[in-house]
Formats: sequence, C-alpha cells, structure tokens
Amino acid sequence: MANHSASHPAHVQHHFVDSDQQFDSAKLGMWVFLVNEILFFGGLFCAYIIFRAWYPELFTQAALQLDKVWGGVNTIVLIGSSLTVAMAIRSAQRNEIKGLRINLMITILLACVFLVIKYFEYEHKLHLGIAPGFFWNPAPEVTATLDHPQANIFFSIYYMMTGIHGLHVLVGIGLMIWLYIRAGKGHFSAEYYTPVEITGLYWHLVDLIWIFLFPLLYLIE
Amino acid sequence: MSAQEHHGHHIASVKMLWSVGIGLTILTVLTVVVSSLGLPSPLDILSALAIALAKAFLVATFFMALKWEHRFNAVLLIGAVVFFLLMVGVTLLDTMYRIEVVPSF
Amino acid sequence: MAITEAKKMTTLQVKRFKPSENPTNTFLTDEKGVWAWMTTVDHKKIGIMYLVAVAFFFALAGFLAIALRTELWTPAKTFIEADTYNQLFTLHGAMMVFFVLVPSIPAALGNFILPMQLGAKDVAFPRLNLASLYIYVAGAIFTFAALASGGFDTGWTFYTPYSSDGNGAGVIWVTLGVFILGFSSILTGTNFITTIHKLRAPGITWDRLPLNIWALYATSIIQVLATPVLAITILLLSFENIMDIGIFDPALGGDPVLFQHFFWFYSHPAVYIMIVPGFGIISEVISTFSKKTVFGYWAIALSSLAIAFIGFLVWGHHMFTSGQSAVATTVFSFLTFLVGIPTGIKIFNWIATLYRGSIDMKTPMLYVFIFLFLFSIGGFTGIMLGALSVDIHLHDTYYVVAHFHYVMMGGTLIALLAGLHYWWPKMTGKMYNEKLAQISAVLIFIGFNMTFLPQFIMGAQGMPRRYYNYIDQFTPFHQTSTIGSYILGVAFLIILYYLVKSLFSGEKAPSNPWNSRGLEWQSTSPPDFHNFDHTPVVINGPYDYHKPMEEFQLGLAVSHEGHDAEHAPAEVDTTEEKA
Amino acid sequence: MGRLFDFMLPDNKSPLTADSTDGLFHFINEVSLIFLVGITIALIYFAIKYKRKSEDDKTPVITHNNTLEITWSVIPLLIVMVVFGWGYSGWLNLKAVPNDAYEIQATGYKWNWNFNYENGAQTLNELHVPKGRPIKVVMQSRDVLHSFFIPDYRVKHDVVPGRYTYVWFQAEETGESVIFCTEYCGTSHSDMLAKVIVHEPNEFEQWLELNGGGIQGTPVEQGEQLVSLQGCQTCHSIDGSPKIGPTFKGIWEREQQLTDGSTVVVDENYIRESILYPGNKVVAGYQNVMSPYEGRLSDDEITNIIEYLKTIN
Repeated sequence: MANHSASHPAHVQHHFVDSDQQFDSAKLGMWVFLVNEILFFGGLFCAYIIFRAWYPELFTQAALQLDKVWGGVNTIVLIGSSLTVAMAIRSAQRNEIKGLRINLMITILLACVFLVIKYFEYEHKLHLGIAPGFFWNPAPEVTATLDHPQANIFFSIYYMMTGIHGLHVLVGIGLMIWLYIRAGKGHFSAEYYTPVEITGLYWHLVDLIWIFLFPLLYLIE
Repeated sequence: MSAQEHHGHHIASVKMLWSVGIGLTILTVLTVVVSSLGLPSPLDILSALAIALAKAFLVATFFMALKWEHRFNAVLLIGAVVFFLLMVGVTLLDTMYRIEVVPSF
Repeated sequence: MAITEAKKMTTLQVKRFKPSENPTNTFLTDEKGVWAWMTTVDHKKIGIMYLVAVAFFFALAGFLAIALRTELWTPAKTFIEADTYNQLFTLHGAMMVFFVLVPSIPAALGNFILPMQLGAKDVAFPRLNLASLYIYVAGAIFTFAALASGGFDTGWTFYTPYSSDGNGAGVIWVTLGVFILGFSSILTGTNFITTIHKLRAPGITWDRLPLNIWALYATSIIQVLATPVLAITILLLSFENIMDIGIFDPALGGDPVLFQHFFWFYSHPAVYIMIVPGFGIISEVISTFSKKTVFGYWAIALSSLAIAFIGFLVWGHHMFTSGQSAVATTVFSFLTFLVGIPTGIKIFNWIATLYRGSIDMKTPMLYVFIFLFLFSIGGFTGIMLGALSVDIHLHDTYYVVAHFHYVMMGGTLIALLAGLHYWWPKMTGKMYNEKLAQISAVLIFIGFNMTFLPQFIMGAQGMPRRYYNYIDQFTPFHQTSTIGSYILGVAFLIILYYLVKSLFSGEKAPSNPWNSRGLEWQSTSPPDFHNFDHTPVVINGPYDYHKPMEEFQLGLAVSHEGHDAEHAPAEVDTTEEKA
Repeated sequence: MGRLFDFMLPDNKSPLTADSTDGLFHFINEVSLIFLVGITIALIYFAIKYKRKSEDDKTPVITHNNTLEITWSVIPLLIVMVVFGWGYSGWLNLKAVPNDAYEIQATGYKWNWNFNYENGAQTLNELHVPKGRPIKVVMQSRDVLHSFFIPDYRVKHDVVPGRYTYVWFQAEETGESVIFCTEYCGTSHSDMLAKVIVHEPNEFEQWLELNGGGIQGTPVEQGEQLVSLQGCQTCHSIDGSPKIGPTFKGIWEREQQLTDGSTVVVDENYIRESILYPGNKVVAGYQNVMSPYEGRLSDDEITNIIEYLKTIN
C-alpha cells in the first residue's frame, strides 16, 4: 500500500490511521469485554440472589462459616492493588518506566497475597468438610450451626463465585508479569501504553466484582 | 471532542488516586463494622449494598477513569448492569411467585 | 445533512477511484499457501475460512437431518436404534445452532463484508479475529471428543436433570465445547462493535451506515450481552455433571426450571443472533436489485435494535408449560407479542421498497422473495406459539419444530444463501451459473415447504417432537416430510456443485456486477489485500440510487487524513471529483 | 363448525378446556392467511409490474411515509393484543380447576405413567375417568422431566421432579384418547404413551370398585401384579428377548457379568439391591438408566416381586 508512510509509528497496526484511533479502539474493545465479564459473573449473582430469596435462613447460617476479618483484609488488599495499577498507568503516561515497573510489581505481590489468604480460607473449609459437590461432608461442629438441606448449594455457589474470581486474579497476575517484562524491554512509553491501560481496566473489574462478592457472601446475615 | 480534551489520556493526580484508595479502605472497614452491629433484616442488606455501590462508583469513576472517558464506555458499563438487573428481576418473577393463587372467574 | 456542528467540519481533498476490472494484486494472490492462510489476520481470509467451516458443519448436520428423516419413514424402527436416533437429533440441533446458525452470517459473511462496507482496512482486532476462528475449531474438537466418548443424547437444550444425571462423559465434553465456542462468538461481537464505532471511513456517519451494518451491530450487542450467560450456565452444568454441585438438580435441592431460565436467557436472544444479520442481508439485496432506496431506513435500522432489546425479555415463552409462575408466564407472553411488531415492520418496509422499483430477479433477489414468504409463515406461527392457551397445546410438538425451521432455515439460511450469491462475485472474483442457481433456489423452496408444512399439521394434531416411534396416523405427514428433505438435499448438492465449479471455470466477475451503490462494491473483485488502495470517502447514503455512480467512488486524494468519521465528517470539495 | 383449518386439529373431546384454544387457533390462522396472501400477492405483483426494463431504469426516491408506517405498526399491534388477551383468558381457564374436580394422582418415570385413585386402585399407562365430570390429574416425576399431554383435550404440563403440577379436563364422550410424554426423557421417550379411557359415570364407579383395595393374592400373584403395575416390562422382557434391561426369563440364579467385569449370581440380595439402587451393579451390555425404587416399594413388596421372578423360566 502506497499510503503506508513513515509517519506511522511502529506500534500502530496497519489498519489504524493513528495512535489515538488504535488506543480508543483498544479501550472500547476492552470495555465491551468487561460487559461480557459482568454478565458472566451476573449469571452466578443471579443464582445467588434466587437461592437467597428462596432460603434466607440458609444464607444467614452459612455466612457464619466465613471469616469476615480475612474477607475484609482481602478486600483491602485488592483495593490496594487497584490503586497501584492506577499508579502504574499514571507512571506510564508520564513516561516513568521505573515507576511503572515498581507499581506493577507491588500489584503482583498484592494479588499473590490475596490468593494466599484465599487459599487458607479454602483450606480451613475443606478441612471442615465444607467442600463443593459430592465432597460435601461437613464436620459435626459445622452441622451444629449449619443445619439446612440446601447448605451444599450455598457452598457450591460460594466456591463457584470465589473460584472463578480467583481464576481471574490468577489471569491478572499473568498479565501483570507480561507487562512487567515488556516494560523492562522498553516497549512502553507515554506514547504507547495501551496494554497497561486495558490490563488496568481488567484488574479494576476484578476488584469491582470482589467489592460485591465480599458483602454478599461474608457480611449479609 | 475538541482538541484540548484528549480522551483517555487524562493523567490522574497522585493525591486523587490515594484519596480514592483511602476512601475505599474506610468504606470497607465501615461495612464490616456495620455488619457486626446486627441490624434488622432489610437494613443490613441495604446498608451493605449501598456501601458496595458507593465503592463500585468510586472505582469505576476514578480508577477506571470513566469520568474522563468517552461517554459510550460508561453507557456500556451501565448497560451491562441494567441487563444483569433485568435478568435477575425477570427470573425472580418466576421463582418468587411459584406458589400462586389462581383467580377464578 | 450529516454535518450538524460546524466546528467539526474539515475539508477533505478527494478524487475519484474507479475500481480496476483487471486487478493484478488481490487478497487471494497476496499471501499464498496453507500456512499463510492459517496465520493470516486478514478479515477476508478469515471470513472465507469461517464460511468453509460453517459449510462443513452444515453439510454434516444436514446429512444427519436426512438420516433422521429417513428413520421417520416408518412409525417403528426403520434403520437405526432409538439411542442412536436420540444422539443424532441432539447432534443435528447442537451443530446447526452452535456451529452453523450462530456464526454463519456474522462470522463468515460479516467478517468479509463488514470492514469493506465501513471502508476500513480490517476489523479493529485482527488477531482476536483469527483467535475466534481457532476457538471455534477447538469447540468443534471438544464436540467430536464428546462423540468419541460415548456421545450425548440430551437434546441441544441440555435440560436438567436429564443432562446432569450421570449421563456420561459425552455431555461434559460437549458442554465444554459449547462453552469454548461461546468465546469465539463473544470475540466476533466485541470486534464488530469496536470496528463499527471506531473504524468508519470519512463520511460514514450513523445515518449513512448500511443496514447490514446496523443489523450486525444489533447482533453483536446481543452476542456480547447474552453469550457470557450461556458460558456460565454451561459451566455450572458441567460442574453439576462432574461434581454434583446441585444448583439445577432437584435430587440435591436445586431447581431444574432455573436451568431453563439460564439457558433461555442466552438461547432466546441467540435466535436473534441468528436471524438479525439475515435481516441485514435482505435489506442490502432488496435495495440493489430494486435499484431503489430502502423504504424506511430508520424503521429498519432501529427495529433491529428494538428486537435486540425486547428479545432479551421474552425467553420465558419457551417455558409456558414448565411450571414457571403465572406472573412470569403472563409477562413473557405479553412481551413476546411486542417483539413481533418490529419484525412485522421490517417485512412491510421491504415490500414497500419493491414498489416502483426496477426489479431484477437474479438469484439473490429470488432468495429474498423466498425469504419473505417463508419468514412470514415463521412469524405468523410464532404469534400462534406466543398465545398462551394455544402454546399449551402446541408446545414441544412438531408445530414448534416446523416453526423454528421456518424462521431459522427459511429465514437465516435463505438469507445466508441470498448473501452468499450476492457477494460471491466479490469474494471469489467469479460468477456462478445463474441458471443452475435459479433452479436450485426453486428446488429449495419446494423441498423446504414439502418438508416442513406437513409438520405444522401433524404438530397441531399432537405429534410430539423428539419421537423415535410414532403412532400410525402420522405416517403420511412424516413420509411427505421425508421426501421433501431429500429434495432439499439434492438442491444443496446442486448449489455446492455450481459454486465450486465457478471457482475453477466461472466467468470472471466485474467489480460491481449488480451495479450496487454499496461501498463494498467499489473495490476490485476479489478485493485488494487492504480492501481499497485508497481511503474511501462517502458523501451519500448507501442506497442513493438516484445519484450517479461517480459519487460513490471517491477517496482521499492525499492519504492519511482523519480516518475516523466521528472526528472528521467529510465536507467534500466536489471540484476535485473529476480528477 | 367447519372452519378452514379444522383439518389441523384433533377432535375436541373436552370442550371446557379446548374451546377457547381452538377458537384462538382458528382466529390466528385465518388472520395470518389473509396477511400471507396479501404479502404474496404484493410480492408477485411488484415483481411482474416493476420488472427491470433496462440497466438505466430510474426509480423514484421514496425514503419513508409516516402515515403508512404507523398504520402497519399499529394495526398488527392491535391484533396481537387481541391475541394476547384471548390466549391469556384461555390459559387462566386451563389453570383454574373447578372445585368439584375428581382428583387422580399420576407419576411419570422412565418410561411409564402410573395412575393412583382415591380407593387404592392403580393402573399403568391407562387413565380411567368418568364422562362429564371435571378431572384433575396431579402429577409428579420420579426421575427427570416429563410432560403430560392429551392432544384431544388441549392440555399439557411438564412433570417436574420434586414438585407437583397438574392439569384438568372434562371428557364429554366415552372412548379413548392418547396421552403423550412431550418432554424428552431418554431412550424410550417416544414409547412413553398412555391412554385415557372415558367411561360412563356408573361404569367408572364399577371399574373403580373392581380394582380398588390394591393388590391381592398369593405372593407370586402379588409380585406379578406389582411387576406389571410398575411397568417393569417396558424394559425387561419375560420371553428372553433383550430390551433396555436384561430379560426376566430365567433370571433366578443366573450368572451375570457386570460392567466392571465381575460376575454375580442373581439371588434375593442382588435383586433387592438392583431394585432399590439399580446403578450399583449394572449388567454388562446395558446402560444405567433405571430409576431407583428406594422408598417407593416396601420390603414385603420386594419379597413378592422376587417370588414372582423365581417363577419366570
């Protein structure tokens, strides 16, 4: 094509006119993808709401099995990581590659902390026999306070919701590591930081989902 | 869409980001505290949801920079939530009214 | 008229670019070889690969349909066992829905045509586009794995608890396959929405968008909003099978009707994913072959969006007998009638477009006429099924089978055929044999009605669907239907024959064989690797047949000036046109 | 009455439930036919009248016409609202069971219908009802979804495990009508047929009397009746031919190879286990499709069935 001129910066793909158009497109695409994510989790939230409406007493009993404090700590950890991602984007916009890498690293660490806490929560529950599906075999100290024929369903929903959310955190960590490496290779600048921006959007959504999961599962009695 | 307003390239200030982060943390602590007060039934749900919504608003507006974005991106977010609410609402029309009184006429 | 705010105006220097009739360099000659095709990010090649994949699955699922119809020749066993029969109809349904109808128009034809109608070089995310094709293939592999691990006989609807009751590995594989496939659909939708918003050529304002684009836009919105719900539903179902999580299984305290809600929350809008892009094709073809502006542009464009929206709120009409609450049933029935109205409006608008047109009954137009007739029947029988008391009688009978074949096959597939014949010269650069095409279209019309009209009658008389054996009184209807299906089979073989033949010995296609005003026809046939070797500029609506062809062949005189329609609506310096 | 589309519907044998449905069916069909003929004529007429004369044909620019568009939006809207109201009222009627309805319990399971009457009478795949009296069939499922459909009465409802659902009708003529299962339920879905047998009221009383009081006789006789009432023979033959399950012929003390490769000798305990928990030890070559009878048959009933099975050689 004749009009592929040198004015095209290297990061701009051939079918875009300029950097801005590419940036806007990527961001719009990401937002559309976030719509997907919201409705994907929406299905689970819907199941949650329906079973909650059917068996309110079950949810009251079952929430007691979850640890508010650790849930709260995890919420703050995720919020912190959202903050550092926002800071990372800011660094990229200001061409501060070092700040970008530091913020990404903190984000990765916080995400790992989140998963570790989650792991101990799971571990504790599995130990008590509060397991999903046919592994459901609650210990006597659980059944003392949690005596409901549909109790298994609450925890099925709990494990599906937190499990899929955890999977998203894991994917997020992978993306951050990828960004970290690319930032190290000097791929990003104030001119081009689209991947950082859209990964940031994804990460904020993961945070958003947890903001709702936390009160719904842990707090509401 | 004039030139000085470069969509999506708004650079957030450190102060703003930290204020939002701190605000979110305070709200998190608040919601845990409120939940341990043991409010009566609809109030506890409403308070927890209200705080969650406030947090979500903060994240979406400032961290996700919707405030400075193309309007359409906000429309997408709101649209997704609306469709989720429709899905839940209409499904509840079934699940909450299964035991029914059939009008005789 | 598109320019409402004066400050947005920029003046573009344009000149006329007449597409070459003898292109030396096309997307077909640009990258050659299997590897180049497999790794291409070119939307046109991806579209063609999708087309081949869809055709393959259509042939497979169509072959199953013939086998099913053959089995139904006699009331008892004809040549296959009940279990085989149940697996075959499940496979026929699942393949036709997930592998053929959903991707057929958007991913195959849409992929090829959409960027060209927008004057873009490609879709917004070409690599994701290729990824969606491979995800589709992965979904297909899972489905074949399901067959290898014992098959599945749940019906394409996967109703619990039948589907979750230890039905074996087959169900798990196929549900995972559908889960994966969903992502392919989501990626296509995401790509299209972004492309339509951001990659329009200068001058293509929202009121100059071809109706095909409006239809694909509405479709993409549905794909993005509904498909994730299918994904989570299918995931829950898989976990129900793998580890008894109990959400849908009454034996474990769950609710099977809830599964139906979740399933139809996707699968009802999904029928609009299948049919709405068909509407787009009909609008394009009817305008071209009447040489006339489409009647009621905004009515057609907005009714697509209205259908997309209301279509989300009617899923419960699949569940009138399921035991859902009376309130829900009433609301769903009411909304179902509302969604019928925008569809009716479209049909009337298309017919009004014909009025005082210059109608050329070429094959694509013939298919449009067939579409209008068959789809009307599909629509009217839809009204029948939306009516509560009547649906109680007709639900899960052959009446429903006939109805959805009239809308899905008589609608979507006929529209696909219309589009395929319409754009075939553009896609391949070859003309097909018009005579054979007309003959096969007529054969399809006859075969189709012979197959499915009797099903309305036997359905209303009580013949339930998914029956391997049936009572004797239905024999004549079943036999007529079977003969009809053979005619359909022959017709499709003829189509395959002349289309393939045209690739090798077809007449060379001119760049614009139908004299359309659509932007996609202003490229060479087949198009250049970058679709156009200039940046097109649009100053007229896509159906302005009263304006001279020259006005549709404009492009930027100097490259690299605002490509984004939103940022730079064109005010064209017409003095340059003669250049 | 002689309506145009009469040929599409089966005989109306329960006017109280079917009349409204039929009326609406005919109404929609007739209105649709008028529209369809109109559309078809318009298509053909335009195709002929405005056939392209030359490639240079000029066409008028008609972008839209508000009056016309509003007309063809509003008229169909009004028609479908009529249809909605009509369908809604007919459907309410189908849900509103008359107070004096005679109640019969129905159980659907793969792949039979069981009917239980107030005095203990039981039938398999035969629903006996009196003429001229509203009947309410209360339905439950033992395994998966089924759906209870009587075309002649225009009634249908899904049968959902874990819940009760119902239909009602009032047969106005004696004779038989077919009952279909219309929710796909596996291998023999299409054989899950039953029939309604409508008696004169006094005949029905006699029939009920005769079959009341449940199962009687020697253990073997009782076992035989149980096997037939539970529909065991849908899947297990007594003449040695293999069906969905292994044959009962010569089953006693037969050596059976199981799906896991081991073998068992059929004795009391194996039969008992296979009735209560059929999935535990499945005979090689067969699928695990039988519904468990746990909680549905008493120990005595199982003993009687075993006694009966011993006699089939």
